[in-house]
Amino acid sequence: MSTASAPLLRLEQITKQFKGVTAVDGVSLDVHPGEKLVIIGPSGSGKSTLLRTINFLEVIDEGRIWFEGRETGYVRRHGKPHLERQNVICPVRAEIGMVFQHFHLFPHLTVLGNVMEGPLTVQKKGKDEARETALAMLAKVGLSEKKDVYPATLSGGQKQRVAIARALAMRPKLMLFDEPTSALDPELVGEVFDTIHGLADEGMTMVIVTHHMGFARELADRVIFMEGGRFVVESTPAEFFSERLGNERIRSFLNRLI
Amino acid sequence: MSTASAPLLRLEQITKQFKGVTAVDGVSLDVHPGEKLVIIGPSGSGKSTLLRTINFLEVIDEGRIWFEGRETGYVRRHGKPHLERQNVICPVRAEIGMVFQHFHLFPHLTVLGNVMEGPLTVQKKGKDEARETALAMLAKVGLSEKKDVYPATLSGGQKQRVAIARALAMRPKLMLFDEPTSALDPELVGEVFDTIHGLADEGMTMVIVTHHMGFARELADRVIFMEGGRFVVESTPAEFFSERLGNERIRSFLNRLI
Amino acid sequence: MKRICSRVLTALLFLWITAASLLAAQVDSEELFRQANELQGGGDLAAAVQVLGRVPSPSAGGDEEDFVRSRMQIARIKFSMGEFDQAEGAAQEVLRLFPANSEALNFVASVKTEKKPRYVTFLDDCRRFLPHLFKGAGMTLLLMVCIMAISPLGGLLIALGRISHFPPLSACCWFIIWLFRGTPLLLQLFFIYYGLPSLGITLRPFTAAIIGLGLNYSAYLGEIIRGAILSIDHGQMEAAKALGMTYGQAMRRIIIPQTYKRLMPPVANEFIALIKDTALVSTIAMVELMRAADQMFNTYFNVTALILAAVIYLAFTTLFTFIFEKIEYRAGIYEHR
Amino acid sequence: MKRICSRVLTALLFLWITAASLLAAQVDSEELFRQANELQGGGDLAAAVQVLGRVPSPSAGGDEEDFVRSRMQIARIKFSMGEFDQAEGAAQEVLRLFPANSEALNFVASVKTEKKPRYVTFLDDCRRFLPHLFKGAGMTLLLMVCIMAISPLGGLLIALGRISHFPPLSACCWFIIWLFRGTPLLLQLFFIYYGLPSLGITLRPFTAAIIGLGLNYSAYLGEIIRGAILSIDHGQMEAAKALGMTYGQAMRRIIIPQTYKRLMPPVANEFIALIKDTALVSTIAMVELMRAADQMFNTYFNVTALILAAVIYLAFTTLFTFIFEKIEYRAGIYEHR
Amino acid sequence: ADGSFKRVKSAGKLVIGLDDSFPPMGFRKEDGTLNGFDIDAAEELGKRLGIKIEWQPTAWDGVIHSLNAKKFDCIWNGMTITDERAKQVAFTKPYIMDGQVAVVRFDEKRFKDLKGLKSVKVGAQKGSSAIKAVEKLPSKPAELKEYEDNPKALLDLESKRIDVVVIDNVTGRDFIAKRPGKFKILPGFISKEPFGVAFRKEDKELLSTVQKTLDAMVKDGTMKKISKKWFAEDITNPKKW
Ligand SMILES: Nc1ncnc2c1ncn2[C@@H]1O[C@H](COP(=O)(O)OP(=O)(O)OP(=O)(O)O)[C@@H](O)[C@H]1O
Ligand SMILES: Nc1ncnc2c1ncn2[C@@H]1O[C@H](COP(=O)(O)OP(=O)(O)OP(=O)(O)O)[C@@H](O)[C@H]1O
Ligand SMILES: [Mg+2]
Ligand SMILES: [Mg+2]
Repeated sequence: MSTASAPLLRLEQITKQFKGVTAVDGVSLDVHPGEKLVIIGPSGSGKSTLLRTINFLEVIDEGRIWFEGRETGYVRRHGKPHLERQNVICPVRAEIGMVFQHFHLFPHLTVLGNVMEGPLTVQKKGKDEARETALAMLAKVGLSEKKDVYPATLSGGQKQRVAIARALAMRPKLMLFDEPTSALDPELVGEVFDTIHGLADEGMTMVIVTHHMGFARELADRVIFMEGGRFVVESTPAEFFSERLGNERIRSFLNRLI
Repeated sequence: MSTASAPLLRLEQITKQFKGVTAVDGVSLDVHPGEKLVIIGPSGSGKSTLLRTINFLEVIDEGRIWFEGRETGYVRRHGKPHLERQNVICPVRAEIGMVFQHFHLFPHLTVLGNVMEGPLTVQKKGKDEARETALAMLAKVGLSEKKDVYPATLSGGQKQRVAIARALAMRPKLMLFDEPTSALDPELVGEVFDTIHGLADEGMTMVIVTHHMGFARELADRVIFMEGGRFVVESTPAEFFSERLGNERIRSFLNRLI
Repeated sequence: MKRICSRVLTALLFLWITAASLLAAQVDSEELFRQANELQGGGDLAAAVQVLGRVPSPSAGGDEEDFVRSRMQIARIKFSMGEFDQAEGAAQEVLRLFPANSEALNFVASVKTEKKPRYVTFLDDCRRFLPHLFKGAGMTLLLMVCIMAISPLGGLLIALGRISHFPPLSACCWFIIWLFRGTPLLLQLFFIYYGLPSLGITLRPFTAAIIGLGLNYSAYLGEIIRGAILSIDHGQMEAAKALGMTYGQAMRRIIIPQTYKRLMPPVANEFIALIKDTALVSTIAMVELMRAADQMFNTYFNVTALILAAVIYLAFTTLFTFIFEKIEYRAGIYEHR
Repeated sequence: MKRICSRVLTALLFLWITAASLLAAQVDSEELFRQANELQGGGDLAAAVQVLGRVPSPSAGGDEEDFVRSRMQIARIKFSMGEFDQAEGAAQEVLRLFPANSEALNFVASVKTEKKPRYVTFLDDCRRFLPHLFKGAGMTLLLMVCIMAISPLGGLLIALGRISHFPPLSACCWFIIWLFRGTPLLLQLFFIYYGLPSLGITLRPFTAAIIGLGLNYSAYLGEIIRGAILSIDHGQMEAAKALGMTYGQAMRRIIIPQTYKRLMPPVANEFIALIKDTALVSTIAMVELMRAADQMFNTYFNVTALILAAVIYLAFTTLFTFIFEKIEYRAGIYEHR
Repeated sequence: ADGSFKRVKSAGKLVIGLDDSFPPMGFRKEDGTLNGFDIDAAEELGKRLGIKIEWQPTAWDGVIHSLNAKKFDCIWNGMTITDERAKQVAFTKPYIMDGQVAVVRFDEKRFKDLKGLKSVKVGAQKGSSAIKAVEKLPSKPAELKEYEDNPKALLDLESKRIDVVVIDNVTGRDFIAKRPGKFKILPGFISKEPFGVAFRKEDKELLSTVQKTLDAMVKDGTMKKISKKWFAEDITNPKKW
C-alpha cells in the first residue's frame, strides 16, 4: 500500500488453524510484480501453509486475499470467509504456478504430456499450440531431450525441473516454490537452483519457501523469517545475513544449517 | 597388512556387477580397530554397494573378505565365491552394525521393541537383559523418554537415532553408516551428527558413507573418494580438504555441494 | 344239474347286482366330477360348486373318497373366488369326518392365513420359519468359524511355499492355487464328497465341506498373503538381516507381523464372501442357512423364508464387517500418529 | 329254458376258464418275481436268473410287461456278475419286442461301454458331452463379457458416489454396496427373477442375470475402485488443482487414469471369481456351462461331464488370467524404469 | 371364456416350462435336442391343436413361481399332483400314475422288501414328493438326507453313506439302467403318485382344451404307445391304477 506500484498479491491478516494448532497467525503480505520473496524458518513454522493459502489449497479461517487488485477466492458470510465455487477459484489458480517439494509429476503421462496437461485441459488450447508451449518450456529448463520418457525414469533434479516447466507452461503471473530443493540429493540441488535463478533473471514474480540459503543470498529481493505462524523478521538479504541483525533465534537457526 | 595392528576388516579385490554395470570394481580395503573411515563420492559411484558387501547384503562376484582375521562369508567353487549358509553368515552380521539412509525401523514395534529385537531374537538374551541393554542404548542416543511410542510418531532425526541404538544394542565391533543424514531435514542433521560423533569419541570402529562433509572434516581418520566403483583418492582429511590435493574432479564435486 | 345251475345263477346274480350298484354309484360320482371339471374349465365356478355339492356324504350312502374329493374341490373353488368362509366350511365338512386329514388341515390353515392382516401373517411366517432358519444359520456360522481358523494358516503355508526359492515347492503351491482358484467351488465340493469314495476315501459331509472350503480359501488367502509379504518394504528384510536374523526369524518376527494390517481388508473381503459361499455346501447334502430357507420356500411356497434368510445373511455380513474393522484398527495401531 | 341255461353255462364256463387261466398266469409271474427277489436278496443270483427265465415270452402266451420286467432283471443280475454278453442278450430280447424302449436301450449302451477300454469310453463321453458343454460355455462367456463391460462403469459411478461430499448420494451408494455385498448372489438372482414379477416387472432370464450379476459386481468393483482412488497420492490432486483444474477434470485426467494399474490385480481377481459366479445363474433357468454339465450328469449319470466342465473352467480362468496380466503390464508401462 | 386358449392359439405356440434334465420325462440327448415321454406327448398334443410347442428350460426350484410369473404357459414335466401345488396352480387330470420306490445297493442283503427297512438312512431329492413318501415307509427311518438331485443321492448310496434312496419309479429305473450292477429296486410302491400338467389357475379355457385333447389321446391308444416306448408298460391307463 505504501509502495509505488500496485501489488500483484496482497494477503491481509491471514489466519489458518488445524484442530487447535494455529499454523498461520494473522499474516499480512504484499508481493509486487517482479519481486522475489524468500521465506525461511524452522520446521512447523507455517511456511508451507501460508504458501498454500495463496492458491486456495488451504481454506483460510480469517483474512482477505487480493490478486491483481481484486479481492478474490472467498465470500463472507457472518463475517467469516467461505471458499467460492470452482468456477471462481480455478481461473485464479491457473494464473499462479506452484512447485512442490515432492514434484508431484503425473506418473502416467510422459514429460511432454505433463507439461502440456495444463494448457490442454485448463486453458483448452489446441494440441499443436500446447505442444509448442510445452516444448519451449522444456527447452527453458534444459530437458528437451527427455520429452518422451516417463517421470519414473528421471532423477530428482530432472523431475523438479519438469515440475517447473509444467507450472511455467500456464504462463503464470506468480510462481510459488515450496522447498523446491529439499527432496534432492545434495549433488542435484545445483541444477534446480540454476533453473530458478534463470527464471528470476527473466523477471518472474516469485515466492520461495526454502531451507537453502543460496536462494536467500543470491536471488531474494526480500527475506522473511517465519516462526510460530508469524513473520519475525522481514528484511533485505544483505541485512539478514549481516551480523548486525541482532536476532539470537535467527543466528542459531542459520548455524544449525551447517 | 602393512600396518602394525591386525585389521578388523579386510576386503581384497572386491568386484560386484549388476547386469553389466560394475558397481564395485576390484576394491581392496583394510579397516583397523578404532579407525573411522569416511567414503564420499558422486551418486552411483558404488559407495552403498561396497558398504553392503561388507555384511553380505550384496553377494560379491569376485574377491575375499576377512573379518577379525578369519576369511569369511564365502566358499569358493571353481574359483568363484559362493555365499555360505545362514548359520555362517548371520553370526558375522550380528557383529557388524548397520544404519541405513531410510532408517528401516520396524514400524510394528515400539522404540524399545526395536532396540530389544536384536538381543532378543538373535542373541537369545532374556527379556530383562535385553531391556536393560536397550534402555542403555536409548539413553546414549538421548531418546529414553520416547521408548514406548511407535516409530511413526518420531521425527526423522529421532528415527535415525533409534536406528543407531538398535544397531548398538548388538554391541557390534564395526558400525556401517550409509548416508545416515541424507534423508533428514537440514535442521535435523545436527542431532544425528552429534550422536555419531559421540560414538566415534568412544572409540567405535566405523565406516561412513556420506555427502555431509562435516563427517569427513571433523571425525574421519581416513577419507576415501570413490568414483566408478574404484577408490580414486585415499587420504587424511587434512590432505583431502587442502587445495594441495590437485584433483580437479574432487574440487568440482566439493563445490557442487553448495 | 338244474339245482347246480340255479345256485350258480343266484350267486352270479347277487354278484352282478352288487357290482352293478357299486359301479352305478361310482359312475354317478365320476360323472359329477367330469361335469364339474367341464364347468370349472369353462369358467362357470358357481355351477361347478353346485354339481360337486351333489356328491353324497357317506352318511347318505355316498363313497367316502369321492365325498372328500368333492368337498376339497369346492373348498378350492370357493377359495379362488375369495369366499373364504364357505371355503373353510367345505374343508371343515371333511374334517368332521376325518379330523386328521392333512389336506383339509393345510387348507384350513391357508384360509386362516388369508383372512389375517398382512403383518400378522408375516409374524406367523417368522415364527414358523425362524427356528429352522436359525438352525441352518448355526451351521453356516460353524462352517465360517472353522474356515476362518484354518484358511489363514493354510494360506500362510501356501504363500511361503510360493515365495520360497525351492522350485518344486513353489511349483506345487502354484498348482494348488491355480487348481482351486480356477474351478468353481461347487465342482470341488462335488469331487471331494462324491468322487473320493471311489478312491476308498469316504468323508462325512462336514469333513468334506471343511476340506473343500478350507483348500479353496487357503488358495485365495495364499495369494493375498503372498502379495502382502511382497508389499512390505524390502528395507525391512535388509534391516532384519543386518541385525543377524535368519530368513525364518525375519519372516516370523518382522515381515509377517507387518502384513496383518494390510491383510485385514482383503481377508475381510474373502471372509465376507465366505459367508455366502457356505451356501454351496448344500450340494453335499448339508443343511445350512440357504438350504434351510430353500426347504421352507419349497415346502410352503412362501417367499418370506427367503427374505428372512437374506436378513440373516445381512446381519452376519454387517456383524463380521464391524468385527473386521475393529481388528484392522487394532492391527494398525502402530501407524497412527 | 334248458337250452338257455346250457348256453349261459357254456358261455360262463368259457369266461371262467379264460379268466382262471389269465389269473393263473398272472399269479404265476408274480410268484416267480417274488421267488427271484427272495433268491437275489439272499445272494443266490444264478438261481434268481433261472426263476426269472421261467417267465414266458409273449409269443409263448406270456404277458408282455412281465416278460420285459423279467428280462431286464436278468440283464441287471448278469451284468452285476460280470457276464456282459448274456446281460446284453437279455436286454436285446426286450428290444426285439419294443425297439424304442429307453430302459433297454440305456442298458445296452451301458453294457457296450463296460466292454470298451477306459480311454475309449472317456473319448466317447467327450464326444457326447462336449458339444452341449461348449454351447453352455458360450453362454458363460457371453455373460462374462457383458458383465466385464458393464460392471467397471457401474463400479466407477458407485465409487464416485461414495467419495462425493453430498451425503444423500454417498449414503445411497453405501446402501447399494452393503445390500449387494451382504447377501448371496443366489438370493439376489432369485428375487430379481421370481420376485420382481409380483411388482409387475417380468424380466427375461438373460436380462435378470445381467442385472443381478451387474449390480453385484458393480458393488464389489465400486469398493475396489474407491480404494484405488483413495490410494492415489493426495499430491496428485493438489498438483492438478494447482494447475487450475476442476475436481472433475482432475479426476478424469489425472486420478482415474492412475488407478488403472493398481486396479488390475483386484479387478482381475473379481473377474476370475465372476467366471465361477456365472454358474449361479442356473437358478434362474439359464443354461450356461455349469448347468449344461449338470444336465449331462443328471441325464447320463456320468461324472465325466463334470470333469470336462472343470477343465473348461480351468481353461477360461487360465486364459483370462493371462489376458489380465498382459493388460496389467500395459497399464503400468509408465512405471517401468 | 377367459381367452387363454385363444391367446395361445393366436400366438401360435404353447410355451412349456420344464427341467430339461429329468430323464426319462424330459432331457437332453447328446446333440442337445430334447427327448422324453413328456416331450413326445406334448408334441403330439401340439400337432392335434395345430400349435407349435416351445420348450422353456427352467430350474425346478421355483418352477411354480415362474409359471405364475408368466415365464411360460404350463409345466409339463412329470409333475406330481400334490395339495400344496394344487393351491398354487391348476392341474389336469393325472396322465401317468407313478409311484415312489426304494432303491438299495445291488449287493444289499439286509433288506428284501419295504418292510425290512428298519432304522435306515434314507436319501431323497429335496423338494420332491419322495420326501413325503419317506413318511409313508412302514417304519420310521433313522435319518433323512436331502440332495439337490437324484444322481447325487444315488452316488451317496453307492458310497454307503446312506442305505436307501427313495425315488419315483420312472426316474429310478432310468438311472439304474445307466449304472447297471450297482442298484436295485425293492419290490412294491411306497406310495402312488399321479403326474399332471400344471397351468395357471386363471387359464381355465386352456386347461380344459388340453384336458380334452389328452383324454382323446388316451382313448385312441396314443398315450399307451408312448408309454410302452419309454417304460415298456402302459402306465397312462387309469384303469390299471
Ligand atoms: N493438514 C494438516 N493437518 C493438521 N495440521 C497441519 C496440517 N498441515 C500443517 N499442519 C500443522 O501446521 C503447522 C505448520 O505446518 P507447515 O507445514 O505449514 O510448516 P512448515 O513451516 O512448512 O514446516 P516444514 O519446514 O517442515 O515444511 C505444523 O504444526 C503442522 O503440524
Ligand atoms: N540392485 C541393483 N540392481 C541394479 N543395479 C544396481 C543395484 N544397486 C545398485 N546398482 C547400480 O550400481 C551402481 C552403484 O550404485 P550404488 O547405490 O552403490 O551407488 P552410490 O554410490 O551408493 O550412489 P548414491 O550416492 O546415489 O547412493 C549404480 O550404477 C546403480 O545403478
Ligand atoms: Mg513445509
Ligand atoms: Mg547409496
